[in-house]
Amino acid sequence: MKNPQVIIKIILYVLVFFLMFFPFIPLFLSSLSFGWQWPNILPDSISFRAWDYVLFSSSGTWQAVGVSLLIALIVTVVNILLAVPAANALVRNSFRGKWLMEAIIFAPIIIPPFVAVMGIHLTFLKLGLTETIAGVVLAHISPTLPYVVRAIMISYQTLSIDWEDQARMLGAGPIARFIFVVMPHLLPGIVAGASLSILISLSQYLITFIIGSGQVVTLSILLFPFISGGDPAIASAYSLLFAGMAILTLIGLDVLLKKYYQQKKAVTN
Amino acid sequence: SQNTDNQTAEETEQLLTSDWQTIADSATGQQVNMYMWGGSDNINRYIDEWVAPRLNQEHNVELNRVPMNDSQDIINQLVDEKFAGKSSGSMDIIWINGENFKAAKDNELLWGSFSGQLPNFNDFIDKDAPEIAYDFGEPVDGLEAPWGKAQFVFVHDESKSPTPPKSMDELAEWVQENPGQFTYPALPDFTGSAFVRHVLYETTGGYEQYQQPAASIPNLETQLEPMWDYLNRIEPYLWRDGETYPESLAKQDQLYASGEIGMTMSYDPALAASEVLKGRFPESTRTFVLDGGTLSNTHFLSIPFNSSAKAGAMVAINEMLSPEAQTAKLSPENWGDLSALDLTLLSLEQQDAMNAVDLGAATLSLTELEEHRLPELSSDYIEIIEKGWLQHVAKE
Amino acid sequence: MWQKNKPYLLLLPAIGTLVLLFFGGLFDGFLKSLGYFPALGQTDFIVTAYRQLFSSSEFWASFNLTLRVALLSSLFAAGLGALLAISLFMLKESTNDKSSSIWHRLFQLPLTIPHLVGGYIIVLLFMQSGFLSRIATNLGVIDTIAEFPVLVNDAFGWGIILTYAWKEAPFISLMIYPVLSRIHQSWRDVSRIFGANRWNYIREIVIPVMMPAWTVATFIVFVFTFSAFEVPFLLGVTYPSTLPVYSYQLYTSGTLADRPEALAVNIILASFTVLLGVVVYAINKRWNAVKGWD
Amino acid sequence: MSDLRIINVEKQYKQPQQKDNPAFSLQPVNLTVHEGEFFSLLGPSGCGKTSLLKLVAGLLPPDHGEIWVGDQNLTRVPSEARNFAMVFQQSLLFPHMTVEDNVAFGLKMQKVEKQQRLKKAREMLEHVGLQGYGSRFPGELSGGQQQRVALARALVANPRVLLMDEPFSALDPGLREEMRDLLSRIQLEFHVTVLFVTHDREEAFSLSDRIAVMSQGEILQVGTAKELYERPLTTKVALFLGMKNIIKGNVEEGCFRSMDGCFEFLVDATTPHAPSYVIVRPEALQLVTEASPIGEAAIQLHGTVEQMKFNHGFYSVKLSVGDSPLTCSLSSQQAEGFCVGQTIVLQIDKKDLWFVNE
Amino acid sequence: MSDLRIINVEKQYKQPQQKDNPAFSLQPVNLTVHEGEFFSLLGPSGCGKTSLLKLVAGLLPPDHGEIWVGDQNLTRVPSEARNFAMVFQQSLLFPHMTVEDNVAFGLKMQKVEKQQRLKKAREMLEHVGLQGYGSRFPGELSGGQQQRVALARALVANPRVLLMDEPFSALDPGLREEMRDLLSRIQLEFHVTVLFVTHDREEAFSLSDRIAVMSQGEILQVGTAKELYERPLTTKVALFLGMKNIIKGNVEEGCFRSMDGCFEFLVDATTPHAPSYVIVRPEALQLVTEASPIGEAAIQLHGTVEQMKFNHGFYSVKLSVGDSPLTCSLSSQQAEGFCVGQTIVLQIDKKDLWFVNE
Ligand SMILES: Nc1ncnc2c1ncn2[C@@H]1O[C@H](COP(=O)(O)OP(=O)(O)OP(=O)(O)O)[C@@H](O)[C@H]1O
Ligand SMILES: Nc1ncnc2c1ncn2[C@@H]1O[C@H](COP(=O)(O)OP(=O)(O)OP(=O)(O)O)[C@@H](O)[C@H]1O
Ligand SMILES: [Mg+2]
Ligand SMILES: [Mg+2]
Repeated sequence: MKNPQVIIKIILYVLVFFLMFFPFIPLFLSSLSFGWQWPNILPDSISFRAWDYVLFSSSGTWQAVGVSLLIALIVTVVNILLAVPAANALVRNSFRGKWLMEAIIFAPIIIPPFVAVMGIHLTFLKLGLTETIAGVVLAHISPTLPYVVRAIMISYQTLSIDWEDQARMLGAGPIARFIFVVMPHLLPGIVAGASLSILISLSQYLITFIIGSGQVVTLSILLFPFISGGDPAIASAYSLLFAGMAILTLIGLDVLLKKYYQQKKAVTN
Repeated sequence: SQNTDNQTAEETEQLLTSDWQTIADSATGQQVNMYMWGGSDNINRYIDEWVAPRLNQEHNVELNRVPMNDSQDIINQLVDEKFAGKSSGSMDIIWINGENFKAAKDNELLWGSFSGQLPNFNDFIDKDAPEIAYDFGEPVDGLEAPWGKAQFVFVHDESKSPTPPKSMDELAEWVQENPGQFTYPALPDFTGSAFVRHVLYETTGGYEQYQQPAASIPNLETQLEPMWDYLNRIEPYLWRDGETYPESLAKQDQLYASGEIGMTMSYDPALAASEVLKGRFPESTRTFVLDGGTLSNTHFLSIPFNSSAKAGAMVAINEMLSPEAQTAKLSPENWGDLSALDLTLLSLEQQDAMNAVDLGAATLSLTELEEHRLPELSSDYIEIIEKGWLQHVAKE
Repeated sequence: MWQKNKPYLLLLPAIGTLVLLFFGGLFDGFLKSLGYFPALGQTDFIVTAYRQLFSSSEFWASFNLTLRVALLSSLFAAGLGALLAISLFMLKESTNDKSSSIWHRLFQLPLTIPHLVGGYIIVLLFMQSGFLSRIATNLGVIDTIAEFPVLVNDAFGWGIILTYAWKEAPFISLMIYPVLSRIHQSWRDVSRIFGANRWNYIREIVIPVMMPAWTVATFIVFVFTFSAFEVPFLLGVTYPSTLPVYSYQLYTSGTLADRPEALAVNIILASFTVLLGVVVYAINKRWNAVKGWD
Repeated sequence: MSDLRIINVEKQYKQPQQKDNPAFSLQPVNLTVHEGEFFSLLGPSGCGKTSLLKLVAGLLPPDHGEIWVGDQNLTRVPSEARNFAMVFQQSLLFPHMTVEDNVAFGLKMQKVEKQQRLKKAREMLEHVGLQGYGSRFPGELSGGQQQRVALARALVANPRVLLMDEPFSALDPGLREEMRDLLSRIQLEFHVTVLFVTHDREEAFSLSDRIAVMSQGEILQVGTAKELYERPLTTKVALFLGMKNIIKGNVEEGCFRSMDGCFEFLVDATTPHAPSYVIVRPEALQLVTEASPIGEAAIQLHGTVEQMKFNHGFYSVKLSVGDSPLTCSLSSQQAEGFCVGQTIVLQIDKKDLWFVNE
Repeated sequence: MSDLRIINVEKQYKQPQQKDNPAFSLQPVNLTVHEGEFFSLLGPSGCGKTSLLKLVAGLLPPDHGEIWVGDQNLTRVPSEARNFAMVFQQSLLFPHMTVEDNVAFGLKMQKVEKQQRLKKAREMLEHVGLQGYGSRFPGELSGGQQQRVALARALVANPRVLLMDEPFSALDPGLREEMRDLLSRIQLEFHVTVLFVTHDREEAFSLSDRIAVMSQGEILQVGTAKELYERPLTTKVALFLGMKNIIKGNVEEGCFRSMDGCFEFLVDATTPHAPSYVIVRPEALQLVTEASPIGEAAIQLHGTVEQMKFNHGFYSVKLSVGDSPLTCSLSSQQAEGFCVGQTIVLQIDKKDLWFVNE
């Protein structure tokens, strides 16, 4: 009885080490390296040059972080506003052409978004949407929306219509029902969708570049020239910063959600 | 900003004729976007921390560097803007040369003949020098102003190869003696392509014959054969048996930096020194040129047709051509890029300041470089060579 | 009236946005791939771009590479992801404590790493002069750099494959884990009662049950890798390049003349993924319908 | 008087996905539930009980028909404005609100001021025996306690009609009985009109003033428990109420003759000639002993004991009378004398026989 | 003879998360289930029925004690090798296998060749009335059909013992009865030893040869249905069996006197002096009418009718006799004469009284 559990644990420890921990070692070392000849496992000496450049010079890192997060945030808010009613319709109703609607909403998972972006680029240019945050936000919607809809649909699926019926029977109108019954239930799904949406938005290079045309500088735009053959120390430092930003944002969301529930409990107690 | 958007075509045309003071005045308060490759912290820092503050202080022009992954993207974007009829774009200064310049010029993406308006251009630059008047064989026509010069050098590790080859034949021998230690970036990489052009010059009898359009050479195909032969001859001894080539010079530099290969190359003669300074390249890194000379070219700054801050761009470019800016740029600590100025036109102090820059042990002296300079050939050859390389070398 | 149209009204914002931004773009691209550039005075439809592509060996080389890379990455990710999910599931079954959820979170870490960074990590690890090669040398496994296999920027695409296997395995496990956790706790008991040992249990119950979700997840990874740009751009070779990179190269070649071809590549890419999607959807739908599992 | 009147209410669901089973339709329903009455809808699963309840609640729009309470037509009034209350099978407490807040929710929707609604909620919790539980969360209660909270929540806003959809079927049997008692008590106390849905005969019998038996979207019979049990209108009702001895036969020439010919007795001349069924309640079958008096109108039957099951003090004895199986109840005392295979003589009073045509 | 013997089996769960309720422990259990016997474990929820069943099945390791079948000690044999079968509350069919494959699963694990195991599976499906359903998936069956498949799956491998854990409690009442009949029939047919767990008295009574009543991890009494009903060893057993009239009192000087003093009658001299309870079965209370003979050993009681509920042909009448509530059963005929508030005279034979100490 005991044995298989130990084996599973060992497998997991090994996997965690090789998948989660090990890959970051060279990234970390490289960001601090000063001269790192093969086959030395550790750099010859340590230098904070890369970090200094990334964090403290006028490299625009912080601004880029701000722009990235701003875009991700707007995209996410827009997505949620679009996705909640859509998820409701898809889960709660069966109607003519439902499959088509689903196909339309989930198509961007299958069809790469840059295909559409390349197509629409010139139109955006004519409309003056290129080089603007608004344009980039619009471009980020199609690759992210399907995931948000999906996450919220899953939440909706577990929200039986009975709950809303119950609230109706207690005299709650449509708005009260949404606020008191639907919203609290959807929240975890919304947070899950938002996390995905933020993550995907942060990672976009190509469509940000095509639509932003260099004027909308997100972290991935800053990072890309370094990674694709610029200074490796700086590329590593940026990569760590980028990964850190993504992880922190997600952890932040998670903590906020937990806080929300805790507060609910605390207030009512 | 508002006032720049409302600039009429006439007003901007005036900039090409009016006096400098007027231009400087109308530049005041403008924000200038400079689109350039963003993968080097040195260059970025030079712009952000040396040029931009000075421009802001002295001319009240705000310089905003926009990082790009590839200059080709700049041209592509301009093509789109032109096609879409976007008349007030956000690119004010672009950093280009060679093919990109030709593409821009052919597509009429550049604003006009502005360089003659710049005081520093007029004062310190030898306008008639071929490397200034021509960009890869293409007449510059004042559409762009020279910013710096580059010369092709080979980079090697003195501790591994004390006597570097001095010609292509010697290089071939070296490669065969040191299998896996040499390679060049896959074309169309700029530096890789330059390396192949050296092979062209040396295996087909000198550079002079290529100073005319490619179309005027009747049997170019056969004439290029020796070049492909040479490249195919060394291929088996290249890094990874020549099955693949590094994607880019940067990747090749990484290989060199980590000791995977023993030789790399650069179109920037001071790059090696700067990399040593950063600790990336070993201390024993040195550069060398071929006895037959190496290619050199000039890189330029230009103003796109739809720039919204043309006056500001002119002021900024003028500033970047100042002897102080060029001297600072020469220093490997900042960038290590050769000056575009003609030394003889500078004052003695300015000359001294420039000569006093320590280029580092890895960099050849300015005179050594000067003595081994070959001109570039026009870009129609480059296209032929790049296509041919794919066909004759890479795919085989 | 409102009741009848309610779902449509609720869907309108999302559908409208996607139709405008996504399908509009797609359609726009499609027209342009046919050489329809009214602004340039071209209003005829011509299939030159497609004909050129289909007759160019470069395109086919690209296509083959893309297919191979996508196939191998999704298969590796699928294997690794299933291993992860099953281990987590077995752990949860046998311990019953909260630690399994911590494990679960831990394994989602690669998901949160942007692809660009993921690709770069693989470069640093697997370059011939990378971290692994250094370790191998220090362990005495290899002596020279050249002995380390070429896994990054290689023509086969190993670098890309490794990146996606690493990045997407947690995604696969995330997709199948909920299905596994729907496996009734008591099924293990049932199977034991009827004489199944642990291995029988995994083979007869766990794997078949997770199969549908697994195929969908694998398909999503396949499509994703098939149409991804960033990682192949960073970790690929110039020739052949994957289809998205090829399209990008054509798109940014600096002349509008190459645009139709670039967009044609996109359209082919999209059609291919949609076609695959339809097939997988059909298979899976039958699967689910038959089993009444969803 | 504010009776709840369901007038000709009708509902047809749209065609479901699967082609083979046709869409469910609820036949026109007419019912009046008197004020303060406890009225149950009893029927097998899927017969449309919940649908009817939802129609009454306004959660489903009817195709035809009207819902009235007293002299007010509620057909077009949305659910939230009807001032009905409903308790579902699952307690459906809002998990993110405390018990108190759950109970006070209806009052909150009626914009009752906070202090007051919490006060009322606490009072109501006391009524259902949950004083002191107000600040817990639903997740911290047992199933029975949750259902009590749901009941309190339904009652607190003083609803005109309380609708209940199998509220206890998810509970343990013991708990179920306890909750039934509680509900009986509370219903008397608050004098609330209750429309109760169940598929459990015991439950319906033990709680209701009147019962409507439903089957396949139709109301088959309405009446008190005793009426239904002793005078079912159709065999369907009889079957659903679990009656054992339903004997098929014919009435001919003033005489009922069962199909297998084993039963035959004279009936009233008024009984129409037709194929019909006679229902013999097991407890109406009396054991014939030497001592027992033979009723005048009694019919005697001879059977063989097939099976004897002890069940709560009684033996349920299965006999075969001719080819027909028949069940009767014997007390343990009476049963002691018998064992399987033995012959037994029973008699039944003619007035305990009940004829049904279909 | 291969009886199933449970010898001193004992199990203590580890301390659960919540501190306040202590960990459950199963007291040492000794039981013998004879070959071919239908044996039920009856007890309220949480009393440890499932735990005991899992101990027998080997799904839980016992702390002490042994499990034998015939002369084979199975205590250390893993579940998968015991050749037991089990049916759970939820049918727990594998949703990704057809019905046939589900049924054949056990045979597959025994490496029976494919043709043969499918043949056997089909045969077994026929036995449970599901011929032709073999190639469906469990999702396409109703709850009752699923449970039949689960039964078939359990029986097909010819198990030594069939363990059943409340297999019908998730089903509708009607279906439940049908399944019980099926199970009875099949058990006789296959002569399989069954250990059956339920919390439903009716179910246990109607199915079992013998029953063990459990409570809080302990076995209180083992016996046939009649034994348990008529002679419960403790009030706990009596309460759990749903007995109504349990009267607390004292035996003093050959005389039982209830706490409130309303009952008083002479008892055998052998009855020990002690606080004790007397249990009066409702059906043992006889209505005293002019006609009815007064038994010699009968005790007469005078009560007031409090409530009358009609239930399946009988009236369950609640009386108050002095301060004590008492319940009796009357036939409808008898009940017709009474209404709430009236006085009623009952008698009971002394031999129908049952004394219990605790
Ligand atoms: N929204 C709907 N659309 C189509 N058919 C439905 C819908 N809701 C219920 N039905 C069908 O209507 C019939 C009656 O359903 P209803 O829920 O009223 O039954 P019920 O008597 O409450 O059963 P149960 O005792 O199982 O709750 C069923 O056959 C069901 O399948
Ligand atoms: N794995 C476990 N760890 C700790 N306690 C447990 C465990 N399983 C069950 N228990 C506790 O043991 C007691 C008996 O559980 P068991 O499942 O045997 O009851 P049961 O009689 O089958 O009840 P039910 O009729 O509800 O199924 C319960 O109090 C339960 O909380
Ligand atoms: Mg219902
Ligand atoms: Mg149990």
